Amino acid sequence: MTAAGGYDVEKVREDFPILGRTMAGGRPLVYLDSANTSQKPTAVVDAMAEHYLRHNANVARAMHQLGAEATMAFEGARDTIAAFVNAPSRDEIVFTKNASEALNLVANTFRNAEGDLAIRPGDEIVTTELEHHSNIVPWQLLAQRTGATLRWFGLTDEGRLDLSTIDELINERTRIVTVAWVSNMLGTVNPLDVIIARAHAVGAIVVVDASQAVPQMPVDLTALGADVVVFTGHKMVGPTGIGVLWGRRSLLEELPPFLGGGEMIETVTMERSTYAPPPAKFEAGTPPIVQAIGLGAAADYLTGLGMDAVAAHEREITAYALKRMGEIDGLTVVGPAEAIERGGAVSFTLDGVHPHDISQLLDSYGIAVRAGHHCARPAHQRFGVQATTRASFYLYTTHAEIDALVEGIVNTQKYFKVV
Amino acid sequence: MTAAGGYDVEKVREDFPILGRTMAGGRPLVYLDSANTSQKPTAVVDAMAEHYLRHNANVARAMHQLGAEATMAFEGARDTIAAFVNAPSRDEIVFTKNASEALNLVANTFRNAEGDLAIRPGDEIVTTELEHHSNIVPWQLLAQRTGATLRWFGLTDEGRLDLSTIDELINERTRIVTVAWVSNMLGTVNPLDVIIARAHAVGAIVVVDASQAVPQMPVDLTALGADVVVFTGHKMVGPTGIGVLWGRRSLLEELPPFLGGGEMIETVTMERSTYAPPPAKFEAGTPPIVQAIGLGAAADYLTGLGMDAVAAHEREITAYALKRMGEIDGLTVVGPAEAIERGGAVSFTLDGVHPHDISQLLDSYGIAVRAGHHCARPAHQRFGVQATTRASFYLYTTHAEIDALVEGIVNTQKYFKVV
Amino acid sequence: MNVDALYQEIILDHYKNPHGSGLRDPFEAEVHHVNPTCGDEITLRVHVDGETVADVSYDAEGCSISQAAASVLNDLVVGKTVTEGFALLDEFQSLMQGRGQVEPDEDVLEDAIAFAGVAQFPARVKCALLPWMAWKDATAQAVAQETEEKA
Amino acid sequence: MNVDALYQEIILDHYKNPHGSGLRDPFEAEVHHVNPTCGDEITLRVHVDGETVADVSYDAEGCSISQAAASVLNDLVVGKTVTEGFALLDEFQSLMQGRGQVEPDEDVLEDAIAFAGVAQFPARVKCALLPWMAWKDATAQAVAQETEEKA
Ligand SMILES: Cc1ncc(COP(=O)(O)O)c(C=O)c1O
Ligand SMILES: Cc1ncc(COP(=O)(O)O)c(C=O)c1O
Repeated sequence: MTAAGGYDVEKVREDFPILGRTMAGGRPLVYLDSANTSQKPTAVVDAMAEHYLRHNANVARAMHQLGAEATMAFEGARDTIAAFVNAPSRDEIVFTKNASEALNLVANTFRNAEGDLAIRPGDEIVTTELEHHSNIVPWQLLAQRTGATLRWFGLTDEGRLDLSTIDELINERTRIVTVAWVSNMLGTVNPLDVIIARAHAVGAIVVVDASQAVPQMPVDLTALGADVVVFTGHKMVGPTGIGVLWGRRSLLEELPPFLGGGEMIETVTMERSTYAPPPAKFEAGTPPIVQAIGLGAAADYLTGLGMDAVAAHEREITAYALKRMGEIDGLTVVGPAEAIERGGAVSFTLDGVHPHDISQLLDSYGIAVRAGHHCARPAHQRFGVQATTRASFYLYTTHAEIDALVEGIVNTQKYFKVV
Repeated sequence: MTAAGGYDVEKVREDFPILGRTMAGGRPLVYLDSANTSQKPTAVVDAMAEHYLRHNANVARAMHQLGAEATMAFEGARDTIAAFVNAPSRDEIVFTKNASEALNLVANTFRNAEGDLAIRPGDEIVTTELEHHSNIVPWQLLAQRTGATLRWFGLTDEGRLDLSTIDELINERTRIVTVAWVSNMLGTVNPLDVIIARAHAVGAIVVVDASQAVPQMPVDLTALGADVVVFTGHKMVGPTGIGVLWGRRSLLEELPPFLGGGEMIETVTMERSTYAPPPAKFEAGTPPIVQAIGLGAAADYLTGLGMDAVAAHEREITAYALKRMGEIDGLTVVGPAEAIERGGAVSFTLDGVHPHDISQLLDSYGIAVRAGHHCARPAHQRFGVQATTRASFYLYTTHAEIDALVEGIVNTQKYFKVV
Repeated sequence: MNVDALYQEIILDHYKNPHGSGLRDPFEAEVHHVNPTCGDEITLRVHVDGETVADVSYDAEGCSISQAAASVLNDLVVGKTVTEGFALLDEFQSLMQGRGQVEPDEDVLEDAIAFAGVAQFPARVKCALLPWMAWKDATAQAVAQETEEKA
Repeated sequence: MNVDALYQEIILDHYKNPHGSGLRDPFEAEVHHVNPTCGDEITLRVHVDGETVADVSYDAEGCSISQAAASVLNDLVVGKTVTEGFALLDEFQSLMQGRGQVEPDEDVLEDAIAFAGVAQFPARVKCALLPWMAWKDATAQAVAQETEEKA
């Protein structure tokens, strides 16, 4: 079976041994939880194992041959990631432990910024109601701690940003606008161009949470024109323990350091310290060396498939899922019902069955989905639901898996006697 | 060859494939840079690869079978680490990305603490002159940002803490005392009991940087009685991308959150959020899941050898190294010259040859050591040197490797014509 | 791991027809507990009269397991003494944390024995315990308050 | 990776007898540069007279490579015009970053051709560039200052 974009999904699945697993009751695994974390191809896992067993050393600090090998691999991964998202400069790529840390890094450094960048009472920070908690809580903390005001875009009934008030919401008091590129719950792809244009018109900094975007679509940060973009390794066939912060160089230079210590310094005396230029300035301590190398291998893997092909597959499989799920009585998709400006996460409710019970039943059929608020409780509140069940797809998802999901949902309804 | 403590070093070396590597010029690798980062046994690397390829899922959030497997493995690692250092409770173990983040977590949460824990102008924070930058810079930032004063223990000529002024240095104004258990540069093992007793007598919190201690010696946190202890995975045969913060539960409960988002919450609305109890409170975002599992495997590996045996080997090999290095004319050890209350890092200078040039020459013989300030620039300043060369040993280091080092140093002297 | 062990008929019955649900007066303590992982919530009130748990009223949003657990809790502890209630909590908790190895005592736990199957599903144990933990918290507060008032 | 390629006789000679070391007056700009990885430091002064680099004086602590680089820098740029100096910097920098593939021009780089071997040791390239980067920084400042004074 060949995806619209041109790779053979069945062949690709062979790169992911876990997809061949048999679960309890002899059921083959149907993994539909990739928005939570993606599976990893052997190439990524092998690259890390090989590094640990053959080339392991600390980076930057070590000048011996192993140190040079490790540094070359680590800094090479930075080059790979910069190229993967077409960052203006590889020195604008900061490795963090995940996307959450990257977002907190920005909020936290603004909290400690002085001069022009300082956040003061009366300043406004704008986010949206569809954000992941990791793009809400850091800004709440920043607002609390600086006296600034947190404001947000509401959502339309279809699950899109309500842009009708954009000119009021983003105004001369606005210092930072932060928004997800793709929602992890609703699947919505947000119109970044409009938001960035307005934010820059009033002189605000734009932070983009691309955690669900970078895995799914070709990304060109140079073209995008945001000020900060973050994403996370484990959702893009990479390892856990690594995230990426891209920041415009001038901003990274101006912001104060985040974590202190290790290699982020220029010189240290007991009285005072000066700091290295970015990206080192924001990478205190021994970085996630091998995780960066794994992430580089993940980017290479994705590039091998072609991000256009990955995006085409995602679109196609999501459209099929929305169509098939739409046929189930009592099922309501929360979020855009059409595969237009939409990522591959489909959250839904089912009349008469609680999301946990749905996911439990599906799990008994070997189908892994997520139930709960998906770290997007405000978006759930907006739609008057406490929880949803979410099926999310990725480059290895097949039509047969969607069919299994639909059959599983129907069987769940029978089990709980709601049809 | 059997170590004093009872394991067979040659057999143990077979667990570390990298130790069999041949470097440039056909030289066998002599890895004497373990205080920088340790090598990894196959068991640790395999545990992580196996998890990625067979059990990978996100933790806590996922309720399906893979999620349960991943959560069990991750939380099992927390149990393993708690047991490894005999923590009073497994819920006091917070996973961070490295030791540096753990130290910054403490400094940063104190910076934002309110009420009793708030740091105010006039308050004092005490550190020492032998700390790693990661245990200096966070406290400088805290002091700058709160108006507190940073003070420090000086060093004796032998490289031990000068405790003569302890009663003045740690006084009623002292809020936090932070100290390395074992110095990564001088090798000094600090008398924590004396410091903890005095700090607690004045009501100060004690933070211990155990980054060089936990890899080398049996550690009993319940017996130690500090308030916070941090260490790092990659120095204890574990992976990069993971560190550990142990904190007394009451303190972790009182401190405000550090990073916001993901699973650190209890409930989130756009207006405000409440936070989960520790350890979750301090683990925002997807944690370093597989790195924690790898660290658990590392602790199991060390327990298999026996930490008493590891410590005995370290003592014995360090004593041998100090003796042999003492025979070299023009070589000066910076730090305690005897293997008493001393870890396995030996920093030295050589008359007439700069440390970089020493390490370069040694590298050409296949011997990996570190040259520079080892992230302990103040300690170097104290001894009037800008840099040193450091050889550091671990559970797999052999007498033959020490002999190779000594021969390498002598040949370096010949090369640079200083003897 | 057979889901039928989890979704016993008794549990589904309590889920469909929860006993004692709704918030009522009088009460000495009200608590709000959340399962942060999944978002299940319960607001629970306890009315203690002398030694007796006179009422447990609640408003719960959540899955079948947490809802049924609230209903069974109400059945079991209302009318018992506080001490008996805590003993039941202990009994229920050890059943839940027994990973399916603990044999429940029907004379003590009545309908709650149907939760034996939940113990085989570690991710769901929290669901079953949510109302019980809320009850524990509220009852402790109610008792503390009473003791204070006496003093 | 033969260390002999790195430690050329010329380099060791400059290391033992550095040319023009010590800080001198007059100067228009003084900078302090550090290699954070290893701690090598240099304080460097530039005296520009009209178009000419009249003096480069320095106090450097560091390894043979960084010390010798400062000495060779002094030899090369003192007496040249600022423009010629920057051209030499370019030439030296591309030699250093050439990973051993660039053939140095002895007529231009004189003793600095001995650094060709350094290019094969990526970790040491920073050592060789430390004084040059300091010189670049200081000269840019000195020139900027001169331009300002004129304006
Ligand atoms: C004593 C000490 N503290 C802290 C650290 C920092 O550890 P990490 O780089 O893993 O954050 C190190 C190691 O570099 C160390 O030796
Ligand atoms: C949109 C979005 N933002 C942020 C995050 C946080 O990523 P991480 O958990 O890797 O920090 C996620 C994933 O959980 C996400 O989906």
